[in-house]
Amino acid sequence: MKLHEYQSKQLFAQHGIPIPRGRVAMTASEARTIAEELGGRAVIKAQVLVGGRGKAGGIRLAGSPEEAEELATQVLGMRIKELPVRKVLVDEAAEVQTEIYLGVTNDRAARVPVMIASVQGGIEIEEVARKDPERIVRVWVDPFLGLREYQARNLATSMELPRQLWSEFARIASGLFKTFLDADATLAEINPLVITRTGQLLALDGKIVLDDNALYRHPGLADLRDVDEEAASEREARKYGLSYVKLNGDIGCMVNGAGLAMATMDVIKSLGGEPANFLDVGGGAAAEKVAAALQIILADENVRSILLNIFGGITRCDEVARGILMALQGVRREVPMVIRLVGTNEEEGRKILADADLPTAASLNEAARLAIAASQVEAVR
Amino acid sequence: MKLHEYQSKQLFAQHGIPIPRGRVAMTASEARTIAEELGGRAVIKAQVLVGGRGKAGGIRLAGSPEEAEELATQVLGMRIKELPVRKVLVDEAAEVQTEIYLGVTNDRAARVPVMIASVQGGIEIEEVARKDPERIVRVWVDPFLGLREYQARNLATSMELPRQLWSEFARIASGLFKTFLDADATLAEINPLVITRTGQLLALDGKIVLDDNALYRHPGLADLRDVDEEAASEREARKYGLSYVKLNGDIGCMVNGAGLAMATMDVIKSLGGEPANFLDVGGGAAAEKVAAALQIILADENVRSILLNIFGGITRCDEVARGILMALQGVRREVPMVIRLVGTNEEEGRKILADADLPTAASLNEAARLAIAASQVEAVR
Amino acid sequence: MSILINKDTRLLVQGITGREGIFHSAQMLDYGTKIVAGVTPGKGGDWVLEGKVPVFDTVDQAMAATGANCSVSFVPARFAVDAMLEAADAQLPLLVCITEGIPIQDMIMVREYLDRAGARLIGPNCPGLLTPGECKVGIIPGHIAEPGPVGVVSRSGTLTYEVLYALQRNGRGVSTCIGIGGDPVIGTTFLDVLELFEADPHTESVVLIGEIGGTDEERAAEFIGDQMTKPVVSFIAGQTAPPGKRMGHAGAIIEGGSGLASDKIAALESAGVSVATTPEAIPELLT
Amino acid sequence: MSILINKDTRLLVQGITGREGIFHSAQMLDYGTKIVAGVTPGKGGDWVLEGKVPVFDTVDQAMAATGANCSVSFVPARFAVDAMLEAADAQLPLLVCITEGIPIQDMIMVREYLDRAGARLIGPNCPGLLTPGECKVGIIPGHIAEPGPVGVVSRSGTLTYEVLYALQRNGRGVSTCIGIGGDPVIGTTFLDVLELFEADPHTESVVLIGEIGGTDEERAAEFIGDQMTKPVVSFIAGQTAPPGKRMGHAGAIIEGGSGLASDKIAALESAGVSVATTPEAIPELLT
Repeated sequence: MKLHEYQSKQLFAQHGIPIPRGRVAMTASEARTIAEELGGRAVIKAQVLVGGRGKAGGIRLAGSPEEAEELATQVLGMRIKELPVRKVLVDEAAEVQTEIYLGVTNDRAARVPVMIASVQGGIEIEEVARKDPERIVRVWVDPFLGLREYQARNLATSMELPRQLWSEFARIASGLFKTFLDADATLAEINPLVITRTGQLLALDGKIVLDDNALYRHPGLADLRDVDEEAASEREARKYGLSYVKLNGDIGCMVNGAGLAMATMDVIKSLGGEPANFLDVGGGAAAEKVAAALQIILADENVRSILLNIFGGITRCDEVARGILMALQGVRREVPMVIRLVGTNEEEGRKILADADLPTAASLNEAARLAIAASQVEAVR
Repeated sequence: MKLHEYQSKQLFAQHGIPIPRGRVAMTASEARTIAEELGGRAVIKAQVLVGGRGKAGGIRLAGSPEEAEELATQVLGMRIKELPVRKVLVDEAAEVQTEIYLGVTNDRAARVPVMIASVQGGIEIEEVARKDPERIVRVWVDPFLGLREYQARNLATSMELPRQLWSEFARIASGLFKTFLDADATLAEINPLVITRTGQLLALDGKIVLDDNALYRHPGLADLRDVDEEAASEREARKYGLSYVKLNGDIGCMVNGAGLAMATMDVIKSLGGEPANFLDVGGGAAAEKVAAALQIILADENVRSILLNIFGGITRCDEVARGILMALQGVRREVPMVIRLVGTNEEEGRKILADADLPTAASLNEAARLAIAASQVEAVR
Repeated sequence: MSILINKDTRLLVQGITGREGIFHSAQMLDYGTKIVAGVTPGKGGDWVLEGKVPVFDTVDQAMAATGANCSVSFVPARFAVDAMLEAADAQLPLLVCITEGIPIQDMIMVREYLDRAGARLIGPNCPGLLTPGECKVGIIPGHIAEPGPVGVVSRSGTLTYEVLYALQRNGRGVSTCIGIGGDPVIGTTFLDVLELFEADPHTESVVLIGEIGGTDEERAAEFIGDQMTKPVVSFIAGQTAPPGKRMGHAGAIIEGGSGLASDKIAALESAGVSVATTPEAIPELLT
Repeated sequence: MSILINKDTRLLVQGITGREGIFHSAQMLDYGTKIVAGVTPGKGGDWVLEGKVPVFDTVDQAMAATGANCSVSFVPARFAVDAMLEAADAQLPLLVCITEGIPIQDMIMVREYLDRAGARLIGPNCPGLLTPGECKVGIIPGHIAEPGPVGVVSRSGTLTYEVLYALQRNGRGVSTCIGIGGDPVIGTTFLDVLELFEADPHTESVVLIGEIGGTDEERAAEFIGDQMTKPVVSFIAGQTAPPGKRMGHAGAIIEGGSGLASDKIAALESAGVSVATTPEAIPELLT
């Protein structure tokens, strides 16, 4: 789960990291009030959970409260990568001298958190990593010991930060690591961490991604979820514990297991079709989950055929079959469906479907071919 | 640093461990008031930092507030192992069914904390350990992971606790381990942890010993030190960072290093003398430390001679020599002194002493012999 | 004719009395797996599966009574960490954790502890192991594989079944199939399993089923190129997944340029691995 | 003719600009120890000891510039943990920590980390090492020992000097003297050092100086009885210490019946060790 910039910065501040003065506004007149409080000059920043806000014009500098109101009106009217901007952060404008990148994530190969820093902050860190890898410095952190002061000092000296900033930098790095650890984050980054003209360090922008599996022990953080930022279908999917990503094709997919779901999409594409979505009904999928998944797929107007690919392990085929029948009660039936059901209790599952006149395909390739053919027939109609 | 029973139990309570209702009283009338609050019946417990209170009559059961006052008067008038009783804890009396021992300390060999439990609580755990070792169960705890629930369950099943007590026992064990870890303790024990007639678990008595080296990061705990419980000389020694233990002999010792100090005492004893004290002036002992140490030794009326054994490593012999001269200014000089000074800067040190007409001994055995002889001469005078 | 599990495996099931635990224990028992004990705290003394399997309160007690040499856990995510630590502490050499939804930081901690304890973990969030004809530990459907010389290792769950099914239909037998799980931090990696297959005299070739995210496939490719003598065939899921979109598995996020299917396929192919375009194309690539 | 340190030791001093650090660095330099670098954060770029030793801000920088192979730390207790971790992280194989007053829980953590990093620690709260005539790392006075065949290992500080002094006056030379420190949790134990002395062709006999508390002497006795071929002579301090009274060293508390001098002496004697009644009696027990 991603946090907004303003939410991330609030967590930073709770861990002693200096952030600019500022607040979130839902309306342009609120933005004006905040700009007045800040003394006139202010930065208006769109709060959306996608990258590329700056390029899209979602970050603007206002010289006065009036201008702040005007710019906020513009930004609040924007869509960035299809997401409508519903909130802006109104921050005090900083006089920036240097932009640093500072982030923590897990190094999967080393199986410990890694803190990454670069004096080339402000732009995409991946860009720097590719073009100028020696400008990126990193320290691996023992999760039990936490980030030690010498490690922060090693980062500071490697980046050639001025000596008088070392202890404040160490404090911020330590705060960022604690933020990461305490929140069960998978990413916590300050970008840019700026050195201001007056020589202060300040976290101008930031991002936190939380580990969804750990949200249960952070009820306060779970509450920060911005449901406005999700497509209705994805919100509905989450409610049923389904993993759903809408795509642009016309063949709806329902598969159990992320790997098989991706493989099913790969097969559809390799045979010339276009998947309408990724949908993993998960392990142990009960009938009602399958029903909810079907509803979500059918709600997508682009879907012209549906491929159900269920290979039963934890998920029992008989349950899946019952779920399909349950879901089909009382919904539009115009969309043709190709069902593939193999694995635990497959006999029972197939029998249930056969009894309801729903035939099943034997192989994945065959199922994909049938689904593609059906979608083309539908498209012609 | 040892904590009193009442202080230990307050820390337990802060970590969710159930303790009896009760408070500390400095006077017998306070004890009466507390007994009244508790409903009449109460246990009066001497708060002194030595073992064997029970045997010495320092723990008494009162049936009424009047009796509580009377017994408190008696207990507050006692000395237990020479320590005057200045406080009593007045606790609600519990109906005890079973007495359990539960403690955490560091296993030096395994280099991790170990939690020890026994259903033979209430008496000396060492006794049980010697006579009935299989009645003692233990789990080693990873300091990073903390005490896990399965470990508490393993203790509970090994002790054959009733199943319905497992989760409460696990909660208490976890609280005790957290107390140990959070306080930087070297020992935290509940003895007895009782099962009451009504089937509740209750920490009736407890003891915590803190790691002196870690007190700097626990200012709140450091404040719990009961200076009344220390001999004036030991308090004075602590002020100067000296390690001093008063003993019953007549040869005062000042040595740098605990090992050498013990060896010096061993040598004195092996030659027929009796050390008056253990005193380690420590590494890096400066002149003023040495001066303070001399003052403390000279304050002991039993001391008939003094053996200074300084082997210079971190401690420089010239500093020691200056400390001796400084200390000797303005104090009684009647007690003869044998000085042995070897190691770093020994030439300068000896020269300083020689200039002040203080001769030095070459070997430890010789120094000990001279000190013993001098004490016998003094004793005859 | 297998690695890690065989007919001598004495299995302990953690969380045996739960819904999934009891269902899959019955399936394992049917397959012929020797389930010697179950553990559910508070249910010690019960007998389950028609009185065939005793239940204990703790792994220690179960070990003392039955001498299990492998454990499989169906314990819910919030208790799964404790279950793994308890099994490792009780000296079980091989742990299989089916449970999904364990936080990454917990797994970092568990993995560190197990490494020190010398216990091998398969999973978490994995389907377990299957040595066809001998032993099934976990949830891989038993009827979709026959004994034979092909080793199968996979990060995915159901995609593994798909491949097993395809092998079966093509008359290819399997030595052992291992689902290692798709989480960011797992116990046993591709590399570890490839080493075991390379050393197993009864495994003649290996099928490796990867997916987008992480760099495990790349490290496996390095090992295959440098040290493996047996042929390896592969399939990588997620070739058509849009970058940056989360596809369900915590491990299957495309992270900042690395973890792409194309990178993995290139690495594998340059190590001499035949990479199939669909799972069902795997059998025909096996020599 | 030594273990752990010799004339090829390239020493890095952590906390070199502090009062004790600079004093003892001068003494080590005088003795002939090759001090190649000092580290004090914030003092990088300075030169100390008459311009002979460069100071760096971090151990990493010092290592990159000088290739040290041993570090000694005089850093105050509150920063000593970081100093040890930093040195281990920078791949220094041998750390010596003179600092006293480090909390036990911190040392448990450090020890665990160093074991994993593969770094050997001597100390903390120890006087360090001396290979007479070659190298001195720490604070053992150099002039009280000559080169020779006797290995010395001790938990104590100044008591060690006492024994060295007695050996010198008796014309006995020392291969290497190691003060391992008396804290409850230390890096290198008696056992570790005895193994090194047993393997060192130039050490012919060993002096072991123990004290009350813990069970390190008992474990050393076991090793001596089972595996050592070289003669061992010992002295145990605290034979007359009253039980239960704390005698300054955190390690020297008599804990619940174990840790008594009498137990240690009995264990050592039954392993064939001659135990001296006073430190000055040690040389005459050496064969």
